[in-house]
Amino acid sequence: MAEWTYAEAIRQALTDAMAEDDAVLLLGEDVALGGPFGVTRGLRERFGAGRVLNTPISEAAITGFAVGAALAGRRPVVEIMFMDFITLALDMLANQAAKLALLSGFQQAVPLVVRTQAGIYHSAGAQHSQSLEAWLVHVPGLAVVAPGVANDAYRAVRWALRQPGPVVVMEHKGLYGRRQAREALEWDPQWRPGPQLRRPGRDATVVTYSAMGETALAAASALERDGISVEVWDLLGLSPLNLEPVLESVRRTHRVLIVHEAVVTGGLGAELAARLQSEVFDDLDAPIFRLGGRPVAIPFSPPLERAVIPSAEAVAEAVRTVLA
Amino acid sequence: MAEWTYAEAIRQALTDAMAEDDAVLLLGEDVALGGPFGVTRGLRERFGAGRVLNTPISEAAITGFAVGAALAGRRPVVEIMFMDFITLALDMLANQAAKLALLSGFQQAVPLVVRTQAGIYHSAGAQHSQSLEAWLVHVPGLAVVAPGVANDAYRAVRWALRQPGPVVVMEHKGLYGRRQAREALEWDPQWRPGPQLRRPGRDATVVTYSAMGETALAAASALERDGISVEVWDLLGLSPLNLEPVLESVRRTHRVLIVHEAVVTGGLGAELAARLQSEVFDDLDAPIFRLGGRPVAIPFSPPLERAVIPSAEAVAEAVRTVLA
Amino acid sequence: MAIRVEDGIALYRAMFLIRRFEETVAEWVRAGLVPGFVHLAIGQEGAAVGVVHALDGRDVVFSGHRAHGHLLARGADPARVLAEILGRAEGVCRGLGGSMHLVDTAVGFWGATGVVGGTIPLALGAAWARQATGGVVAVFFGDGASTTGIFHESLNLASLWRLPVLFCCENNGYAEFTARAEQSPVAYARRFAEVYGIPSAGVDGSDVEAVFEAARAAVAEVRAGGPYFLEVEVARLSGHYEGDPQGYRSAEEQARQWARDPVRRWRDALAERGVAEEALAAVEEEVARQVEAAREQAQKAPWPDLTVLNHG
Amino acid sequence: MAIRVEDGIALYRAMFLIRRFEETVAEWVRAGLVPGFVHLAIGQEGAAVGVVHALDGRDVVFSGHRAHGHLLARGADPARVLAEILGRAEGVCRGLGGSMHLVDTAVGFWGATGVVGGTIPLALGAAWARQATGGVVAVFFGDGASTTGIFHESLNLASLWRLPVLFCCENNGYAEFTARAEQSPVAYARRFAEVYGIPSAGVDGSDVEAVFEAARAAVAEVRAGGPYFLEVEVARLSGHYEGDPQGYRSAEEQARQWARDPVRRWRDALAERGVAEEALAAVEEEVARQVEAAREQAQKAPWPDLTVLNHG
Ligand SMILES: Cc1ncc(C[n+]2csc(CCOP(=O)(O)OP(=O)(O)O)c2C)c(N)n1
Ligand SMILES: Cc1ncc(C[n+]2csc(CCOP(=O)(O)OP(=O)(O)O)c2C)c(N)n1
Ligand SMILES: [Mg+2]
Ligand SMILES: [Mg+2]
Repeated sequence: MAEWTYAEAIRQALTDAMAEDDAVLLLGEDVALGGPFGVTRGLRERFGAGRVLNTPISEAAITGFAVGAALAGRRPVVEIMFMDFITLALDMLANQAAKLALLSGFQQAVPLVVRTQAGIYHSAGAQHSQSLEAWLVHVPGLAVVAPGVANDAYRAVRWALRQPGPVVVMEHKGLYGRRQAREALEWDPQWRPGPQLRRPGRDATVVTYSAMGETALAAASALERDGISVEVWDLLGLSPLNLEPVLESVRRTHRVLIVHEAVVTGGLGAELAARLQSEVFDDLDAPIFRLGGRPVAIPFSPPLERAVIPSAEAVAEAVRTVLA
Repeated sequence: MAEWTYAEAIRQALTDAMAEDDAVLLLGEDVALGGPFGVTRGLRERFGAGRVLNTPISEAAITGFAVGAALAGRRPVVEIMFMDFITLALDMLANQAAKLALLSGFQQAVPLVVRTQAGIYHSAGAQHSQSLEAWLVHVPGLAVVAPGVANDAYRAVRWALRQPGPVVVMEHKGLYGRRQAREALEWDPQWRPGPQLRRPGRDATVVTYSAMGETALAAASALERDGISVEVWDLLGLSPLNLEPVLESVRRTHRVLIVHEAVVTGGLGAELAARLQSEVFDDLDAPIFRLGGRPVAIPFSPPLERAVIPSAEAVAEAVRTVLA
Repeated sequence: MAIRVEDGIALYRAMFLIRRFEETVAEWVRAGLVPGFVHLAIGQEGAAVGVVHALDGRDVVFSGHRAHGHLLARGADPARVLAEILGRAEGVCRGLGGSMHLVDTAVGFWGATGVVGGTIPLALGAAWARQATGGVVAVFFGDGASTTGIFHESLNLASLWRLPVLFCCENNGYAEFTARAEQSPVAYARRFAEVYGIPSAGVDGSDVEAVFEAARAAVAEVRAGGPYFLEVEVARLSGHYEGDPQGYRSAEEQARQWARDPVRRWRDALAERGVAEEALAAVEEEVARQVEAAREQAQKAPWPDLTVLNHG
Repeated sequence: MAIRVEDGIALYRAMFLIRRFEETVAEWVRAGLVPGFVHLAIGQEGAAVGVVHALDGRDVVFSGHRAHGHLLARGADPARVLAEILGRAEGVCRGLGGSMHLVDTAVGFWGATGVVGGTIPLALGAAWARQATGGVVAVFFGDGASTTGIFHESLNLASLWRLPVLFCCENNGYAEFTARAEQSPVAYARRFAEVYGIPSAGVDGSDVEAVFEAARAAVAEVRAGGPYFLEVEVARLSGHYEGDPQGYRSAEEQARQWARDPVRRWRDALAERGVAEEALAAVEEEVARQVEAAREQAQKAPWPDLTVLNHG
């Protein structure tokens, strides 16, 4: 079976959506040239400058522009080059895009997709490495997906482009080059970005998403050698959050570890822990454990950078703690 | 004993700090005229236009200006008129103010105070009513305080103006007119914005902050008539979060309700629940319950506005659920 | 007379409607009936009516926090706008938006906002998407908006992509309680448009005919391709918000401003041009009746039910 | 000769140092030794040196993502800057900042940033706070920054409050891979300053002497009170980031740009003005030795220990 990378999957999803639906357009800084990671490469050539718009460095205005185009029935995909710069677009996202449907008494809809990439990778530094999904999940009216593998990335983008309201697709710069066997491309309208079982297990449930999925799997493999069987769930959809399959898992394992790259305090793991303890209180044999980024600005130096987010070893150790 | 309002307490704290320390300055839209709630009234007359700066509608630039002045050793207090507009200043707050100390290898410090007001009050509408503290708490390097009563507001502002790094003081527009017996004004350098016991109780611990403190107390009074004794804690300091006294309370009551005005999903209540279950897992007799804002843009119409945040009745009902 | 008498009377009717409407809102604010923050267009009717009457059914309008006049000029039902301002279920936004968040897509009014400058880029995207329709997108904002970053980012984009946007700055010399000179050394926001090569004009908002003519010329330029910046110099005859004690400006200044009342000025002009007093009085009476009916309807309108929130 | 020979040689030394430094970084990037995104100043040395040499010890400098040259021109130790770029404990920021976040307060360099436009308002606040010192705050940014909202908000504030800020736009005609014309209809960022009444000038960045003279005049104006906008037109001789394949511009264009190499041009000018070849070669040799020593020191420097994170 053919393989594709995470970046190729996203490019293919954009290509397929643009080919099917004239309303879809892309805009962002350097998207015509593929952007810093080449994700949109070739789309300007294929779909023309009228549908792939290179923009100035104006994150707020281009996001607002996309909101206006969405109000007019288009399906804009605006790229915020680094998730750290979502700060600059947040007024448009949180105060305009997410609210207009309700504020208009549902006269309006904002079918907008924001693509952005997060995460630590090769010392991009404190202003180019953050994972800020917790901010977005706290905004009613915004949906958020964070694919961890290529096939999910394809489906997540296609799904985002069918939603009635704004969706943020949070990619991970460290995943763009990751390969996966390519699944059949048929778009299934029933598909929802719910939790994906990455590895079944018996002793504990690890809940994670985005690039930490790989870290969790590496930890699970290492633990297996010691006879510890860990079940790994990749959330994929962060908002809305469907936890049903995860709850079932916890009802079997009775122990939970949550892992993400974002800073622990106020991170999505807090929401997950709060919900899980509320839903499966009686099934828990140990406190839910959260593992995430240290509460510091992300340092540049490679050994420090590696140290501020969870390693496979740290995940394994946390699993042992949860099992103790 | 004399009374003062929450707004007066903040004004007094600013006055005292400005009188003591020439480095303190205020800036913001219409601060020279007191702002929309009159909080800074009279300060321009007293301290002059050189220390009370009226600014244009440029939330990002004035916050960045304040960061630069702080780097130069001043202690700016920048007012973001409504917390909803913190969206516009978030790049300066999260990517600059909060990070510069670490990024400079601790050559620099940013002793900046941001005052802003949040919350629902008399139908200010979806873009003038939000409580967005969860975003700020997720930013390492930012401190956040959210006083619920006048005396705490005084101390919180004084405390903020002594910190080495940036602090956001989150006020509540519905509290400005609230009166409280005025405590002695001596500034105690040992003081920290930790959890305040508002009402002792036996059967359950309610953890809250800002204007929801009043709602929780109202609920506690109502429950008392049914023989239910509720302990109410007002957090005051949201970041860093010192939960010690709350943990002790939970070890006695075994039951917890968290109440805030912000949207539940991804709200500070998630962090609180996650920490509490982790710290006092064995002491809990029931799942921790979170009560907060509905996941919608805040509607304008008064009956709807009232319905999207917790009422005293809803708090009382939630306590009953936690006790069931 | 530059415009026909019927058109002149239509302009008067539209302005008088806004004035009466806003006076109703002011009266209700004083009576404690209106929730939230309310920013009235009293004194700025010439801008709203002059510009909006230069648009047609293909066109779309956005506005900011001082939007009642723009929406009424566009032809919305005053009863439903009043109902919205009261937060009632019959409001144009079912009571969910309120005074600062008015929308009525049926009359091509795509939204107002409480965040200064917040709708400016939306107008750009809408204009881009609707280029094939020949429609213009007009966006109203105040002089204060010209100190926001989003305003400048938007001017650049509109010029760069030659978008059919009509920027309408209602320059009333104040942002809240602070005069323009304390906010910017640039007295006229249209100076910024000039840098981008966006054609622009300034016009006296107390002369609705001049505004209308200027707006017609502007709209023609936009339809021919590319943005235009029209700055209407108006007098804010009410406070920043209704209830503002206006301690920051003298009674004399406020009185002087009333000489720039566009409604009174246009009435006088029409009379001078031979329109009979009875004709004007008839218009006024008709509008008064319309507003009276709207008041009753709005006040009787039910509160929205909580279930409306689940729609989305 | 407009400037003295010693000064001319000092300018050359400073430019040559930046060039050699950046060539080292480029070499290391190719060898995979440098973490993160690296934006080189090759071709832009005339701007950095010409402007910074017009400042003195009272003054403060801020910069953006392409900051190595500014910091070196300010007199930072090349070994510690290289160490920072490698993420080592001896780096100016102890390895915490990296190429895009350089700070060295000892030489009056208060910060660079990876967010385009991000330091511009910081410069304003610093300038306000330091007014009594007679110091100027200079802030460097690219032409791309002129499309950000924060740039415009900052110009307004600087003009309104007459802040002693020297805005230094290094206009290299590109933001990343996209030419200026595709980003803004306004070719020169100084046009925006003009609207605010901020005095401004444009100068050819390939002529360091011209930059130095323009900057001296600019600094004098700022010290006399109020902001100044200096736009230095430079050629970016490297890619946007080191490793950029530059498929978006032709080999011919790249070759043509080298005619604007400020280092070579100033060397030729000095030779023409009678500076002996040996004197120039001596400077070059000395700088080469300095950079060689810095390389060794930086590469030997230890990695930072995790405990450094707990300092705050
Ligand atoms: C981003 C933002 N900052 C501050 C405010 C508070 N505010 C509401 S109206 C206003 C003044 C606006 O002035 P202008 O744009 O001239 O409009 P006008 O009220 O004069 O019609 C301000 C500062 C806001 N609504 N949005
Ligand atoms: C706010 C923001 N948006 C996007 C980027 C990505 N980016 C980095 S450099 C750059 C181009 C900057 O161009 P310019 O200001 O002209 O500086 P130059 O690189 O030409 O020196 C962009 C878009 C960024 N760093 N910050
Ligand atoms: Mg105004
Ligand atoms: Mg450039």
